[in-house]
This record gives sequence, structure tokens and C-alpha cells, in this order.
Amino acid sequence: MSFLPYAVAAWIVVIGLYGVVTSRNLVHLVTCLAVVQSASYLVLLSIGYKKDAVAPIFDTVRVGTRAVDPVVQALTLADVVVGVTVTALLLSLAVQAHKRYGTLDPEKLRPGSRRG
Amino acid sequence: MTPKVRRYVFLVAGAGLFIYLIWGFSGLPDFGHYVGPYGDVLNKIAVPERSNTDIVTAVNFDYRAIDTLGEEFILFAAVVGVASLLRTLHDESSRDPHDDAPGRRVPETSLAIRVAGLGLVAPTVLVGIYVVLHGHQTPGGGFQGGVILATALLLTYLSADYMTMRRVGPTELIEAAEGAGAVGFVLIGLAGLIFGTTFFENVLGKGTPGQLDSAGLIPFSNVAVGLAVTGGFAFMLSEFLLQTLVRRGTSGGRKREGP
Amino acid sequence: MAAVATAVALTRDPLRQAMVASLYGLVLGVLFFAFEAPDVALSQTAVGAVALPLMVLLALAKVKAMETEDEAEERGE
Amino acid sequence: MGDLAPLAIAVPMTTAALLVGTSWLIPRRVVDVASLAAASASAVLCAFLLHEASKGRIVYWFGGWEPRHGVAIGVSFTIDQLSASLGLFCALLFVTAFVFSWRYFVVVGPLFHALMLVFLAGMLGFGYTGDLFNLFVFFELMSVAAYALVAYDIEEEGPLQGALNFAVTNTIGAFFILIGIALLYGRTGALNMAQIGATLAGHSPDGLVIVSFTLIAVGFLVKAAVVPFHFWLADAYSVAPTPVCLLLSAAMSELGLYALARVYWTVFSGVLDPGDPGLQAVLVGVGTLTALLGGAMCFGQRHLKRMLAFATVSHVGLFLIGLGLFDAAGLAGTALFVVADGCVKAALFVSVGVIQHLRENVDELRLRGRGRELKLTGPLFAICALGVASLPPFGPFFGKTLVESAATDAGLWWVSIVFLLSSALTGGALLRAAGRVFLGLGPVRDPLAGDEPSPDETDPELDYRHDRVPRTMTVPALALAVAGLGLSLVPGIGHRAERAAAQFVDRSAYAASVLHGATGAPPVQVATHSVDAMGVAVGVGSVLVAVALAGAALLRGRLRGSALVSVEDAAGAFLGRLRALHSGLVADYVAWLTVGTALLAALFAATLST
Repeated sequence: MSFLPYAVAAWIVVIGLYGVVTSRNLVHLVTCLAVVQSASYLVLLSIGYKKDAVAPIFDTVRVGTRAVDPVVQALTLADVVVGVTVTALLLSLAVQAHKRYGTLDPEKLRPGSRRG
Repeated sequence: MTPKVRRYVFLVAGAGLFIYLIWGFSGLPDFGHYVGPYGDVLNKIAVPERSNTDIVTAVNFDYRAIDTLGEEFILFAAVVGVASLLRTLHDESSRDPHDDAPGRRVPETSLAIRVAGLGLVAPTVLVGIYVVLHGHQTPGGGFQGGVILATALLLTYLSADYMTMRRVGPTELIEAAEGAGAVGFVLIGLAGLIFGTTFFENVLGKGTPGQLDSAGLIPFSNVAVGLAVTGGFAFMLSEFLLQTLVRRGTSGGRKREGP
Repeated sequence: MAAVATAVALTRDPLRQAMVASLYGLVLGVLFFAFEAPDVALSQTAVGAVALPLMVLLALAKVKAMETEDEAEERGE
Repeated sequence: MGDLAPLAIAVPMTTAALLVGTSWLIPRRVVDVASLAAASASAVLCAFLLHEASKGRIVYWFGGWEPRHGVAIGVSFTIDQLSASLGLFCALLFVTAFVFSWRYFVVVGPLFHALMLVFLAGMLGFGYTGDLFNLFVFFELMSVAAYALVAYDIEEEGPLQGALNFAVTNTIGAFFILIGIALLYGRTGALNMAQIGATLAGHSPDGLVIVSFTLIAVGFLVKAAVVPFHFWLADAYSVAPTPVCLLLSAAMSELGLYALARVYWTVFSGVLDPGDPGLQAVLVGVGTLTALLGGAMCFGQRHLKRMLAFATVSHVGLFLIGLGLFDAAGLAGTALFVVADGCVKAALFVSVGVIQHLRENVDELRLRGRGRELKLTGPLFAICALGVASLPPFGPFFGKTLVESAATDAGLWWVSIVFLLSSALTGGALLRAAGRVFLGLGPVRDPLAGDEPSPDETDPELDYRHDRVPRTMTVPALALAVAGLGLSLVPGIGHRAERAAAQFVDRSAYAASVLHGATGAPPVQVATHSVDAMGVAVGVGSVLVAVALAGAALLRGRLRGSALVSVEDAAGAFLGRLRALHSGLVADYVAWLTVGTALLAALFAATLST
């Protein structure tokens, strides 16, 4: 049981990459990439988690109470924002690709096949 | 590679990757039994030294503020990137906003829903501002509040129409907010350098933990980041919206491609 | 968790995928609350369950609009 | 003086934000001047930092949060001679890129300049930081700015595809780095590189350490474009605007390798022994593969920017061999090689930009003879091509020969052959292009360079004809060429590089100055390598082979009927098959990335675990 979150994270990485590799639609591909990234949130937070501990916020609890690791949370917070910005950039690339070539299928976007 | 070959190749390599990741993760301490010096030290010292009760915020805006600065500019770069990517091509003309953009079924929105939606905007904005301002005490801060505020702008759109949104948040203003937030955060860093000794050093009184005016510069950082995040997200979302209103002119578009 | 993520990756239709992804974002947010990470949970919910799927939907709306227009053009010409 | 460290990144960041925030107020020229001024200011700051760092390692704690009892609670910039030099190099490249873009774009808003400035800030932060997560943040900053810059020319055909492939593969690379960092944090509870290194040191490597090293290495190797993670590079470079190409090729790939070296020496060198033959074999092997494959692909291109892109790949392979020797001498040679080669390649990119500016084309075969009037660019291009072919005593030769002698000392004499082949192939391809474009030599068709229609025949950047080359383009090209070729002539440069490298690889001194405030002056006494007869022979040899290859390709019409034809047919078929692998499909690239990760993982697992 204690290993479950990490196994889930590893699974998410692989299944997300599988989605990317088999994708026939750029928007789909970008969402799959976001899934891959979400695995890192899970790993980071799982690492910092402690049993029977409170959140690292001491407005109502006393300082010195056993609390989970705040650093991983700060890192995850940064990671979430980074992830969403990259996703937004990729989505706008996909929209532009569609605007230009009329398709979201990467197979049809490759240099050789887009003419004619 | 054909799709089929690619899939098989990936399945083999992906299985390898999975096993390898598991091998790596198995070296971690058991889930729920983490002991690391960094977080524990911060949990101990942040409240007395920084008068900041939300340690995560203290980490983001003080101990590791430079990370947040970098991240702020990642957002900034993405926003500028989206702007440069989605800038209107010469052969596109903006659709008359009162025209129905195809695929958009919003115009039938009933009055009741509009009123309800607009009614939701005010509380959402208030919540967003509250979350930004109290980031140093309770969960929340510049990012979360900023995203909430940007979503409020979107709510305006969803319940009314795009023109209202343009009135609520014209693009230049959003861009200026994003720029101002980003500059503001750098200036907070510089304040430390000018009035103190190092970049991002706190130079304000720290107040009593738990009060709104505590934690020195952290609330100001929260506001700057909140501004930048609101601006950034609102810009990206409205830019995507604008896209649905732009159409290709009859002369251009993809006919340009190919020999 | 793993099941929802799998569902996101394997849903081929991007529109449906956006819905599943939104659900996934929400599930993650709830999980992070359980992990005693309210800050992250808040932003994950706002970003993963709302902002991101919204952007995907808008992108798809744009694509749809262009395709409808193309068909109209083809019929017209 | 160390206080200047944050300013070096704050100045470009602030300028970028101000430019965008006030975009509707200010005219184009103000944007040009302001960004050039910001980049120059950064360069001056970097020069001060280098001066300061040569006296001792600069450790700058943001917010004044100094470590307590060896536990770092804040983030530090840790600047030694090598990172300071690299920072200065990057800042100067940006100055030349801004000068070049002065007249380059017809219409350009503040967006391009803002992205460039953020890119600069990202690079500097990436080079200076002493914290692992901060490294990741600046890595992403650099990447995001680069994605947007590559796709900047949305009016044209190629960029989207190139930018998408670039962004997707590099995002996965960044993700791997983050997982690697998370693993290390889980083990050591630290993010500061010195502290992680100190905590890990002395233990024997287990699964977690090996996996996290692999993941971090893969992430940086994706950025550096090492085979088989290199596919995105040619797609991205061939479509990016020239000023961006220059930066990507001369600085960004190299920064990927720099980060690998930095993380290895500060974090892992205490647990994965630098003397470990397995570690060395894997990196040198991968580097060799990259150098040769990149060289072959470079010879098989007719699109000049793609040609330079594969030259970059090939040279990255050589750099990786230098780093993979895991000693100070190899590192010193690599550092010099990186700077010299970066400047020369940047000069070549600028020359291609000039051709493109005038002729609206970058296809070697179509440009045949159309560069005859370029009295300055032509010779410059040819001299730089000879420099790439490692003509003694110029800069690239000097760096290469130091790496070769370090490799020979380590018992890897055959590395010289790899260097010879790689230099000959890349130099030969460039000489062939120079002969065809500037002298009109050679046939109009070339099966080696591929007969299929080149995908981007239209001008990717400008839509009208210029008949004059603005000085803002020729001056940067000249300056870069002089800097790159002349680097070896700076007195004492070799010794300086070796001192810097010796400082770089000393993990315990690094940790002492970061965690306990010890002053970290670079060592004065180091073994100095110099150019030997063997090195000169290899250099001359590779120039001769390069000239022969270029000659054979250009004169092949007259060689018909000889035995060369069958050789050529075989080579053509081989190159065709290689080109087909570079399909432009992002799904293929991600599949290759996964395969590469799994293979590298298997190799490391087999060689490192005890």
C-alpha cells in the first residue's frame, strides 16, 4: 500500500506517453502531454507526505505540530503553472497549424504529405 | 515508422521505462514516512522569522522567491508567445462580433442565465482578491487568486458575450497588468538589493503572525504575482476566444501553401 | 486515479477528452487536499479542472469554426 | 561585486516586461535600442562577474538566506570561472543577434525582442544557479522562450511543425529532469546541488541514484540534441529566424551539456565515481554515435540551415565525448571548443542569413552560383568552413586537439579518428556548399544531398528582394568569425581554461564554499596541455579529407565511370535511408525518445549498479 502512489505515477507517465505516441490529433496530443506532466505533481506531493501530519499552515495550529513538507508543495505549485503555460503555448501552435493546413492530424502535417 | 511499428516499438520501450521508474521510486522512503531536513527546518523557522503562517507561500515568495520570479517569466514568455503566434494574419479579417461565430451556440443564452452568470462574477472576483491578499496566512496566494480572477473574466464572457468582456478587460489593459505584475515582482526583488543587502531580502516590518499586514514584503509579492497571473491567464484565454471570432479572408488562408 | 488518467489518454475524441481531463483535474485536486496540500489543491482545481479544459474547448471551437467555414466555402464555390 | 549577479538577469527581464507593457506607446527603433542596451548591460555585468569569479567562486544567497548548519534554506547563484565565462559568451551572442536583427525583419513588434530578452535571462540564470530546482525553472524559462521564438515567423510554412516537435520533445525532457530532481529530494531532503552532493557522497549507487541520474541526463541530452534525442533539432533550426538559430546553435545545446556536467560534478560525482569505466564508455559511445550520425546527415543536406543544424548535432557529439572523459583536461578542451565552435557556427548562420536576405533562398542547389557577387560573405563562409574542419591553429582546432590529447591520455586513442571524421564531414559539407553557392562549381543535381524537393523552397522570412547587405549584418558575422577563429591566439587561454576546469570538477571545494562559506579560488597549479604534433596532424588531416570530400562532391560529373560512382551510390542510398528516419513526425520522435531513455537506462543499470 505504501508504494501505491509511485506505481500510479509511473503508470500515468507511460500511459500519457502512449497517448502522445499514438495520437492522431494535436489537441489530443497536447492533453496527453498534460497528463504526463501531472505525474510529476503526484510524485512530488507523495514524497513530501507524512502520516498523521497537518498541512504546513500554522494559522490555527501551533508551530511545531508535525506537518507535511512545504517545499514539495511550493515546487508543485510552480510546476502546475509551468505546465499550464506550456500547454497553452502548444494549443496555440495547434490552432495555428490547423489554420494553415486545415488538419490537426500530425501524419498529414508532415512536410512530405502536406502538398497537393 | 508506420503507426503500427511505432506502437510496438513504444510498447517495448515504455514497458522498460515503467520498470525503470519503479526501480527508482523503490529507493524512496515509504509513502508517509518522509524525513527531510529542508522542509522541517522551514516549518520551524518561517513563522517566527517571517511572521508568515502559510509556509508554502513563504517558500514561494521568500526563501525560494527566485524560483517564482523565473516561473513568473515563464508565464510571461508563454503569454508573449501565444500573442505572437495568434496575432492576426494579414489575410484574416475580424468577424463582426454580433455575427454568430459558427460552432458557438451562446447567443441563445437566456436572460436568467446571464443575470445569474453576471451575478456570479462579483463574488468570484471578491474570492479571487481575498485569496491573493491572504496568501501569507491561509491557503492561496498570487497564483491561485490570479487564476480565479482570470476565470471570473471568462465567466463574464460565458454569461454575456465577447463584447462585454472586451469592455471589462481590453487587451491592452490585460497586457499592461501582466507587464506591471512581472515588473513589480522584479522591483520587489530589487528593493531588497537597494534597501537591504540582497535581492529579495525582506525590507519591511514583519508584523504579528496571522495579521493581514504581517509577513513584510510577501503580501506585496502576492499582489504582483496575482496581477501578472490574472493578466497572463486572462490574456491567453481571451486570445483563444478572439481566435474563434477571426476568420480567414476569402483571398487567403491555406491556399497559399504548396507550389 | 490511474483509471481516470488512462481514460484521458485513451479517449480519442478531443472534445470528450476535454471533459474527462476536467474530471481528472478535479480528482487530482481532491487527492491533493487529502495529501494536506491545500495550496496546490486550490491551484490544481482552478487550472486542471477549469482553465485548461476551457482552453482546449476554445481551441476546438476555433477549429470547428474553421472547418464549418471550409465546408460552406466548398459548397459556395 | 557579487551583488551584480541578480542584476544580470533582472535587467533583461525588466526590459522585456516594460517593452510588452508599453507596446502601444513606443516605436520600433526604441524597442531595438532598448533591447540592445539591455543585452549590452547584461554583457557588461557578466564581464564584471567573470572578473570577480576569477578571484574566487561567487556564492550569492537570494534574500540573504544563508545555510544553517550545512542545510541550505534559500537558493543560491554559484558562479565560478566556467559558468561566468559561459554567461559572458551567451550575453555577447545576444548582443550580436540584436545587432543582426536590426535590419532583418520587415515588420517586428516588441514581442520578438521581449522573448529574446527573456531567453537571455533564462540562459544566464540557468548557467549561474546553484540549486537543482532553480536550474529546472530556468531550463523551462529558456525552453518556453525558445519555443515561441522558433515559431515566431507564423507567416511561413515550416515553423509550426518545427516548433511543435521542439516543444513536445523538450517538454518531455524537462519532465524527466523534474522526476529526477524529485527522486533526489526524496532521498536527501535537499535541493541545493552542493548539499545533495554532500549527502550522497560516499554511498554506493543504488536504483534511485542511477534512475535519477539517467532521467536528468536524458532531459539535458534532449536539449543538447544527442542521438537519439536529436530529431527535433533540425526541424526547429531550419525554420527559426536566423538570429534565433544563431543562439540555439551556439548556446542552447551547449548549455544542455554544461548542465549535465555541472549536475554530474556537484551532485553525482561523489556517488558515481568519475573513474568508472562504464560511465565513461556510455557517454563517449553516445557522443561518438552522435558525432558520426550528425556528420553524415550534415553532408546529406542541401538546405543550408538544416546542414548547419546537423553540424551542430555532430559537434555536440564531440562535446559529449569531451565531457564523457570525466576529467579536468577533457572539460577544459571542451569549454574552449564550445566557445570557438559556437562563434564560428554563429558566423556561418549569419552568413546564411545574409544569403537568405539577398536571395530569398537557403537551398544549396538552387543557390548555385548565385552568391558570386558576395565578395565578403563568400570568403568568410569558406574560412569558417575551414575552421569547422579544424584548420590549425584556429579556435575550433585548439579546443579539439586538447580534448583529443586528454582522450589519448585516458587510453582512448581512437577518439582522434572520430574527431577527424566528424570535422571532415561537417567541414566538407560546408566547403561543398561554399563552392557551389559562391563559385558556381559542381552539378545542379546531387544525389548525396537528396533529390527530393526541399520542403521549404519559398523564402521563410522576407518577401521582397534586397540588393545591399546592411552593415548590421556583416559586422556581426565578421566579429563572430574573428572571435571564434582567433580564440586560440589569446595568450594563456589554455591555461585559464584548465584552471577553470580544475575548479569546476572539485566537488568538495564547491560544497565547502557553498555550504560553509569557504573562499573558492581556482587552483593556481594545474597540469597544462599544449598542442602536439599528433594534434596538428589530425587537424591537417581532417582539413584534407574535408577538401577531398567537397571536391569529390563538386567534381563528380568529371569522375563518372570511375570506381567512385558505386561508392557514391551506396553513400547516397545510405543517406537517403538516414533522412527517411528524420520523418518530421512528433510521434516518431517521442517514440525514439522513449527508446533512447530505455536503452540508456539499461546501459547505466548494467554498468553502474554493483
